Amino acid sequence: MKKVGLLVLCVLLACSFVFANGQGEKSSAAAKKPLIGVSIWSSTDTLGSQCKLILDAAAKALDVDIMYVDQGHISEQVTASAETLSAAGCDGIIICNSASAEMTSVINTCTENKVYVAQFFRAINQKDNPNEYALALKSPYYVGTVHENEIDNGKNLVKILCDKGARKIALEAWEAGDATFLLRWQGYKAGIEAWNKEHPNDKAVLLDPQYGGTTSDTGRATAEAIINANPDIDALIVAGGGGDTLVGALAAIDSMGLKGKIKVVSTDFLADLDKQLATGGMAAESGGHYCDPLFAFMLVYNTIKGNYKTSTNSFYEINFPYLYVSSPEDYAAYAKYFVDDLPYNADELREMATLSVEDLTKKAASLSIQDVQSRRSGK
Amino acid sequence: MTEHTRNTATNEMKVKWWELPWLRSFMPLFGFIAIIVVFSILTDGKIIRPRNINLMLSQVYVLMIASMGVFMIMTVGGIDFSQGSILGLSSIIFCWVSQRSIGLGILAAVAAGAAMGSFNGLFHVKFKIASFIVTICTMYLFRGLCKYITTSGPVPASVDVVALNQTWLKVLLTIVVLSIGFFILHFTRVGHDLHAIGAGETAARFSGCRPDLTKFLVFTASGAITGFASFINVIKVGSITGTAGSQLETQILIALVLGGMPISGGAKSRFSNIIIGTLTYSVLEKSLPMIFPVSATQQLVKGIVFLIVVALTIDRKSLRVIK
Amino acid sequence: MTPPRFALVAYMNDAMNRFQKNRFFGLIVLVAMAVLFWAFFKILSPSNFGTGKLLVSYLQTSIQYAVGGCGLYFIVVMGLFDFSIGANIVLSSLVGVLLSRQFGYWGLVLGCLICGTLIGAFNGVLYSKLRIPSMIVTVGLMLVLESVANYVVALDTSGFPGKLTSPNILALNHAPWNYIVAGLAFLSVVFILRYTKIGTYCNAIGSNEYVAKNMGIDVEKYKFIGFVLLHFFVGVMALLTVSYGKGMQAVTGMSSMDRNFKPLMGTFFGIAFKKYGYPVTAIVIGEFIITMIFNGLVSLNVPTTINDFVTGAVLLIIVTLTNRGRIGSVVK
Amino acid sequence: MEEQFLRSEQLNKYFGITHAVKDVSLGFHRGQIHGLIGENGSGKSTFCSMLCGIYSISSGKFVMNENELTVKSQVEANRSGVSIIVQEMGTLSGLTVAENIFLGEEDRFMHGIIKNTAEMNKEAQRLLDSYGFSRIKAPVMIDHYSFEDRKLVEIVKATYFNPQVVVVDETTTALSQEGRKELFKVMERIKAQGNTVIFISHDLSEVLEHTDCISILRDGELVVTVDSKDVTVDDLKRMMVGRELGGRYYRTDYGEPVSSDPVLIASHVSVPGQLQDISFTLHKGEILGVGGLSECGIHELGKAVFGASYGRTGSVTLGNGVAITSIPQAIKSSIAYASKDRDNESVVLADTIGENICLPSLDKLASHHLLSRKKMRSFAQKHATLMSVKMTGIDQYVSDLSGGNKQKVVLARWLGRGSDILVLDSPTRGIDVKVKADIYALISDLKKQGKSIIMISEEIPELLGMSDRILIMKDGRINGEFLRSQKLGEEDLIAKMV
Repeated sequence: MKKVGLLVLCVLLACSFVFANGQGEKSSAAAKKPLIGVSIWSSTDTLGSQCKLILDAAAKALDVDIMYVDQGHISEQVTASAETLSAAGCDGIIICNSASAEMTSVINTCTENKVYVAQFFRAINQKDNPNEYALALKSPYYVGTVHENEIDNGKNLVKILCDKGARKIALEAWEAGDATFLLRWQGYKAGIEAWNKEHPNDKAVLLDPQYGGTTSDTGRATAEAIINANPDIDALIVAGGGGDTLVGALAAIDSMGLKGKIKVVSTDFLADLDKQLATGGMAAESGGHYCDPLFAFMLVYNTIKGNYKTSTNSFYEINFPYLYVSSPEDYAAYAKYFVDDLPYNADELREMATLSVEDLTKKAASLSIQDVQSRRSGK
Repeated sequence: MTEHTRNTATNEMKVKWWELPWLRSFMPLFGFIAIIVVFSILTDGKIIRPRNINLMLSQVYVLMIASMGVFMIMTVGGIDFSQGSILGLSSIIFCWVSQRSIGLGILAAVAAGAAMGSFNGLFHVKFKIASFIVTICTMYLFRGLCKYITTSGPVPASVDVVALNQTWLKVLLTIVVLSIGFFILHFTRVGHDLHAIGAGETAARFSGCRPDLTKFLVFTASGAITGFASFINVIKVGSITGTAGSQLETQILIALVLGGMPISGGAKSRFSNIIIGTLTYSVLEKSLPMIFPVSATQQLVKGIVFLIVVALTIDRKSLRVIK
Repeated sequence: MTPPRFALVAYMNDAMNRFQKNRFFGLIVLVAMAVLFWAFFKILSPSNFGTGKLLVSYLQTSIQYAVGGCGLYFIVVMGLFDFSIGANIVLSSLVGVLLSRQFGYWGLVLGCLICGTLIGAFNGVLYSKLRIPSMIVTVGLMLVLESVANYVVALDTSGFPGKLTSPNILALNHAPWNYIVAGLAFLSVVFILRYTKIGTYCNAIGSNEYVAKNMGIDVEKYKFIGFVLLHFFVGVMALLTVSYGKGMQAVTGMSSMDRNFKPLMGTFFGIAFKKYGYPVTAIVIGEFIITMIFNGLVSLNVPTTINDFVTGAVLLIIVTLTNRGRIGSVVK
Repeated sequence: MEEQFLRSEQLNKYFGITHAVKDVSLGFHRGQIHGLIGENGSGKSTFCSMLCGIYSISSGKFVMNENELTVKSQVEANRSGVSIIVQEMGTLSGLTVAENIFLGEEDRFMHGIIKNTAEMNKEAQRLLDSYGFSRIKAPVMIDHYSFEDRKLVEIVKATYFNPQVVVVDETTTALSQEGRKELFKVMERIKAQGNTVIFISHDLSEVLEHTDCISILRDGELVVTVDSKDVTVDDLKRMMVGRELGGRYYRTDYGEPVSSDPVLIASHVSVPGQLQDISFTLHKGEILGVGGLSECGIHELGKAVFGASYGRTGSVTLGNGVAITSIPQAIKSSIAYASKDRDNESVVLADTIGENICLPSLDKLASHHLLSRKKMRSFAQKHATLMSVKMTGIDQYVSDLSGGNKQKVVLARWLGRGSDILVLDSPTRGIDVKVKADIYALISDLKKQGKSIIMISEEIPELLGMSDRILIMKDGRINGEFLRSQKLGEEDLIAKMV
């Protein structure tokens, strides 16, 4: 009886081992190759899987071993992931934490175990978290951070909306208290203020955020609730959440027949964005930031290689630009170079690995659809 | 009918060699050792490298301490799904109070935990609602508070808290808590009451135990213990977001079961279940990523290993009806 | 010796005793609760809550969870539980989405339902063969299924992993089709509970497993059937959920657990009102109430973060008022 | 008179060592109501349980219509035309009345997989009406009906398919007057249909009035079968008793004075639905027997004294005036209680002998709240051996022990506690002669040590043999009090019970 069941299980286990060795054979010969660990909220959702794509490409190009730990942005699991990766013998870690305070533990762990660490999508704010900031400066193993200027991003999106005539703007976020969201929120508010200063007799309002989680069905439920409660909104900002929240929100607007009436902007690129833009489902979108971890990866890689020096009184900070897409044409181009293909091919990645920090920073700043276009057309 | 139940019970009592009690009680240990061995081989020794021991154990402290509370609850035959939320909420309390004084913070956290635990206990005991249902409701209740409080951003703890994030301290605290627990469960009547109540509540009542009171206190105590664990959680994390402590309850359940804890509680539950279980769990947790670079695979293996270990080590004799 | 109770509870008590033989008593209570919550929020925010149109949209949101709740009823009534339904929702809907790329509607519908049912059978077999308590075995299976879902989504070569993109298979995400599917599901649950042995036997097993055995009921078999049914309806729920949200993402790290509890709440309603003979109605109304609370809070512009709190509280109160053990009875 | 269509041949049943039914060969005729009487434990219920496949047969067989009757479960019994209305609750909550009636028999309403519930309800209602229970509605959940109505539903369930034999086992004790009337109507109907009712009851006049013939069992043996019209209640009583008191192991002393200082006073004790205004006094060194029929409240009396009843009113106080309100306090005041329901209320089945023995004494074993394993083990070992419990060791689980040894564990724990007032409910129930003797010896021994004992028992000889004073209860009240004397006979007690 129960032996049958056991047998089934054992077979399953065997399979999974075989399967794992299928794509795990790199780790078997981990002797000389550097090993870089990625601590990410999820390597499977829309944004996460894109990050994984580009990182895997880079790892392949530079012949580096790479391993992932999903921490779901749960604080204790974020800190634990750093320990797991150090224990696994990583030479460097790139991490996307949820709250800045976690970095204290992360940086300490890495310092103790002589593992280099860089943040992506996140930065420690000097004002809000002075201690963490100081620690980051002090630690020779904290390489640096790659992040977007979330506040500007927020401002821009609001500006786009207001220009398109939106005056009552609802806000749907994913998880309460998430560091990135809080920054973007500041941005939105700043944007509104700016607009109201310029147009005192034509003010715009921003509603308090509601939280739709990171799945599309909760995203839709929340969006519907928002619209039901405020039938008169003419714009909705979906702050992020990996893309699925946005998918849900659009579904809601769709099924309520408000497509085009409610302008939607967001900061996660949708797979079918072109359609949405064409049909007026989306007003504008910022994103393309899935290359952000790539630069964090490069920082850590070069530091391991010894090309970059880390010091006890500074760290590298790379600002990563958002790409803005507000028309199907834009998106067509974006899709060509960012969806169907990766913005950097193997050679470019290898070449990128040889750049100095300054050039790398420039490289990051210069990333844009046109930039890729030129590179491709150059060849 | 009673006659029937007894017959069926005795029919199940065919003693096979692997059903021998002394062997049974060691099964989880064997499981643990087996896992250690297998994974040391698979990770070519990474996990037993002295440098790593510290890292391997980094996650275990909170889990182990919190598990002790749930261990008591499960011994009396209950179950608690609100642990994660309790941890989250009392962590927040700690963060707030720690701004004033860390000592007070700890007390506050423990008090908060106790309050939440007693809330569970009250509904379970007074209104005779299955602990399973009560704690799922309170899981939502407390989690809701957590999220609400952290709406405008994570709750930071006082800056000196993170300085306490020392391994020796965590180890010390864990040992202290565990030994207190061990002491109480083994050298006072509490342990015996818990076993008796879990094994046969009515009979225990007729032997002078106070099942209702005891259960209530157990829930309260478990809450308080988790409240204390929140202190260790915070010194590790530094600030608390709405998701703090999520899934702790499931981790505890998995850990205890891996440790050989009979889900139906009773006399066969041993203190060692806590230690072996939590250790096994964190070894799994830590070593799988070393072998499998992809998180999905890690989890697949985790799930199957869990099922195999349980299927091999679980004591079916103690459960007449398998629910 | 009798445990002290709130006056309200005591009141509910004799109220029940008085009407208990009235077959519509339970229904009355349910509707009364719904109206109560509706009135509460309506008063607080008259303009933007609870108009007919909005109520419909609340219902639309709630039905998917209600379907899952109905499925869960089969298991919970027998005293078992299943943690893997969230994982099953993810996996089944991904399979459905994948197949829908080739076979359109057929792929989607059959994909979800068949996959769901197969998983149910798998759970059932493991449960009965390994003889591990359902609560434990399904936690393990939850881990397994979650990760399998990730492999499935990896097979999705189109640019839109796990998304329903082509607009011609989205009919299920709005009226009337979602209502039709859900309605069919409800009807079939009612049918199974009323017009087949299964319903009777599930209740019998839940009431007293030994008596049931003695009455010649093959307990093992019906537990297995229970699992299969549960996951069949979870398949339906997956179908509705993925259509509703136009997509599904594979997850890791037990995140699918969250999906277990929304349906479970409905099931609690069902169990609580079991003795009045129409659990399904109770489940549907229960889920509706929960959704209504959620929307009510938003309409009051309360951050939805408090939602979990309110839901938990309401649920606890309702459970407290409806199902309590007798004095001296042993409750685990 | 036509031949016996159902008979048992040399039927035997053993529970462990207990020989519950001894070579019973008994025949039943069609179209009769056949009474079956005897004291508690005389084997009548066991006999019927074997007939209905609830217990397995140790040796011998039942023959029905000239071919052997081999049934493993109640359903099979029903299929072969034998059904039983049991003492304890046989209906399942969470099901409708109709579902309860046809549980296990749904097939007759199945069309393919579809169960025609409407038809089922209609059929059920038809049956209920035909029995005259129209106030019970078939589609309603059984939970909504009182214990009594559920009993009636059970009657319908047991008889609607007009089985050839219906066993009515002590059902009347659970029913009110109207309920009984209904039941007797049903029995008459079955008889009229040419089928047979086996009617077990303690209410002799009731039996006499409603049966055609009566078989009397005593100590598992068939005494005689008589025609009801030829006998009187007194005859029956005589035939039920007429056994030499098993003097070989009871007390032999008579007329020894019992000290008059009270150790326990119960005054106006009532428990809703169980006890009504019970008052008595227990003296030092006294064995107070409490007797009556199973349902008459004697068992609740023990719980009430031990502070275990829910909703008890009135007072139970020690000689020194301390009032007993809760179990722990009762134990502190050195009261001990051994329940009739040994497995659920006396021993913690799923725990070890050692733990079981130490449990009530933990506070005594602890020195400033600290327990030492060694001390506990030696304590348990000591008392287990004192009671000569047959065991592999004190770590053995109680669930593996025989009834007698379980009882010894129970006594060991209380003697270990050093209790002065022992409430022993059916101390020798389901226990073999050997251990029985030990327990009686122990009881008299305790008496000599000046301990006071309340011995609740359904076995009259035991009461007569052991008690200094006997209280007989009926319907929750004390219905008679007897002092110890040789002249006292079973019939005197039975007269007060029924």
